[in-house]
Amino acid sequence: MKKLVEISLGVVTSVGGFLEVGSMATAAQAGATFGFQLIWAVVLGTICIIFLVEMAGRFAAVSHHTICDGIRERFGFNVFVWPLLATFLLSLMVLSAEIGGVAIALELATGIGFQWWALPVAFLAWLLLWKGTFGLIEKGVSMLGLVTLCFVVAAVMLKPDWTAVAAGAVPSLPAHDTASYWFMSVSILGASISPYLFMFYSSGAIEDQWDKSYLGANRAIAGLGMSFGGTISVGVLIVAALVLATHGIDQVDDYHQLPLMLIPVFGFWGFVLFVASLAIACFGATLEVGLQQAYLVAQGFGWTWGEDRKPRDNPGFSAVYTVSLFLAAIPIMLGLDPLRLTIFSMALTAASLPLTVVPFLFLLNDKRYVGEHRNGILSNAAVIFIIALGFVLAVVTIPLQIFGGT
Amino acid sequence: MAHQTPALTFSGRHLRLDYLCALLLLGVSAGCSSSDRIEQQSQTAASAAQTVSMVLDAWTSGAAPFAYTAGTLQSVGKTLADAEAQIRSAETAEPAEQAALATAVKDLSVAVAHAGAGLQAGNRAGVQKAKQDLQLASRSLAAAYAKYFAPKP
Amino acid sequence: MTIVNLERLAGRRVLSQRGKSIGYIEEIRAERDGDDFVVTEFHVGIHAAFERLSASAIGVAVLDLFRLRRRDGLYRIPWDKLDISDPARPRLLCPMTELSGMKSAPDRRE
Amino acid sequence: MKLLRDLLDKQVVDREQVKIGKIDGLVVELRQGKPPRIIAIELGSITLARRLGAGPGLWMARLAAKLGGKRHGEPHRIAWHKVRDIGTDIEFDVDVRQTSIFAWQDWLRDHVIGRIPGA
Repeated sequence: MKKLVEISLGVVTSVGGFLEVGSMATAAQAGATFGFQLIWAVVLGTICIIFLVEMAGRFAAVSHHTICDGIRERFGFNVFVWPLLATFLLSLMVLSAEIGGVAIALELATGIGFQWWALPVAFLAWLLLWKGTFGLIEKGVSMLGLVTLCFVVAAVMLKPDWTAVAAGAVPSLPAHDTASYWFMSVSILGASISPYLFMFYSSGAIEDQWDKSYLGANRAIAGLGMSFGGTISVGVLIVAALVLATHGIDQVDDYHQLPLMLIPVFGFWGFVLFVASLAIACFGATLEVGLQQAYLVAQGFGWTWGEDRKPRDNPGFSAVYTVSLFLAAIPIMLGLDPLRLTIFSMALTAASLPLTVVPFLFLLNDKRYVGEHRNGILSNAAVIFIIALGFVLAVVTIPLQIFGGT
Repeated sequence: MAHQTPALTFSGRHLRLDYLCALLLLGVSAGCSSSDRIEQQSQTAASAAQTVSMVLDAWTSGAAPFAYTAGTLQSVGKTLADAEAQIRSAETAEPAEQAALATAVKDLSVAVAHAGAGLQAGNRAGVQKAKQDLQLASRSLAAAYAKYFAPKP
Repeated sequence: MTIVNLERLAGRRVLSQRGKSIGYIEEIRAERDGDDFVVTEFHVGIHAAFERLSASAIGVAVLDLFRLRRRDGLYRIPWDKLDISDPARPRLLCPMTELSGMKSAPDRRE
Repeated sequence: MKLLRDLLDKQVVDREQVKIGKIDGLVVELRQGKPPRIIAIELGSITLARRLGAGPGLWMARLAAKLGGKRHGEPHRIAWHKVRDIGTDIEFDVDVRQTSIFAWQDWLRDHVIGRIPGA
């Protein structure tokens, strides 16, 4: 029974981690411009992240080391320095985007420009990290995150043609706007397969003191939680396709367009639900990405770390998230459009995948870390597939970023 | 003389790389021609107009709060002004069609501005009127767009 | 007393007495000697086409994964046959002819 | 034991199991006619920077000396005979509070973090 509670909590938590400004924005754009045609990207991204999260959790539960520890220890500092730098800088961008997401929600709710909200949001997030415990952050915020289920409800209420939805789960070539089609699929993949997600998950497993008895729970949480999150993303995409596209809005490049998705379904409450979903999902992600920055640095250099300790007991650790949060608030404060930043950083995330995913192949096959719980053929095939995908995306993204994008 | 050959091949390889880069750039800039820009901006303008129409409907039925509605109108107004400027500045072989597109987008801007003013004054009738203007302008934008991209004899 | 930082040897190219490259340092073995730990041998990888890859830990891992390390892909050089006083330029202290006796298959067990 | 695989870059903990860093460097003493003997491990940014190259190493050493005084211009060393246990983590029989390894963390606590309310 206790395990069951644990699993359901874990599932809820992973939903909170999965759905953030990136998956919402990319799914909304894709639905508006291409209807159901890009559902396959969400499905593919979700399957990939299920595998990576399961491995990250298994690695932590068996070896009591995080993925980050593993990369540094197994490959040495000279290799580690590249994923460290790439992940740190990219996460800083994602953190900005998430803070921007909360700021947009607050602007929509109050009419006060989003720039003004960046610093208060960063401060509130910092305060929670400063005073809160891991359990509070992990569970509290993600429980609230269940509000995002309203997208799934809306999608069902709109009575989509389910055969067309299923057809969208199969990749197909676009009839128009080829460059933007591929750019969007890359952004969706980047939004689903985020390094911060599996790195945070493995740190969380250590914070929650997982051991081998959690291997089953880990599998259930990874599978159910990520599918759950993916389902909500598909929900956003369906709603965007059925509401925005049918009203003639096929270009989503202004965040003011987003609340319109839910208004025809729920009326005024649709507006409220959208604002609440955006604010909560992005705020949860702000906390997680901010904390992951501190985990990354502390684990990479071998300092003490842990969200449950008092800041004065690990000054280095708390200094990293403090500095990260405030640095990330600056671009939004200066008025950088959060929606653009989001799409841009998601595409870059996809391109950075090989750096963080290649080590999985070795860490999860290393008996000294995972013993008999090594990867099977299926998991290894999945990792190799994700690496290959990452390389293709890296090659495709950069030119698309410059010429084809939004 | 003989010992210079390797250096020459080396620089030759560089030269070829340069060509490749130049070709790539050329191809890309050809792909991003001004006709593409006009197409893109027209689509953006059309979407923006539909956004305004939707948000005004929501406001009228009490589903969208005032601040949000006003913010959207303002933001869309900027988008439309930008789209108009880009369409006007693009170089094209069909100046008449281009001008028609730009005028339609301009009309959209004016309608959105009227809607904004009506909204600020709480003048529902004014907002309703502006919405009708918006729909008219949308239709002329669609017509101009079709004409611009119609196969030429 | 000469002191050397071993981490600086990782991935270094090893040169023969005549300045010819013979491979890259992949591993350093140590053994217990009373209360001390002493260095016993250096593993120098030789991989022909993929040689440069073995200069990093991840490179070796990739080579192993695809079984691209040759069976005779390693020199095990005893501690007294390698001059490491300048870790940026490790040099072989014996003639190349002695090298063939130090050849062995790479460790794939672990 | 394989030094690069099993020792270098592994987590170091002190006798209280406090994580104090990763093994950033391994110091050996070269002896006449006898095999090189491990005498210490090194921790800290200077050693790490040296691994990236001579330039970064020099730069980092200068920076550290400037910020922390001469004492910090050299990498931190822990004598090898203090080693207690070699597993996935390497345990040393030291108390990190008696060393200067966390001097910068202490400085951070005393001058910045500790001054923020609620720390």
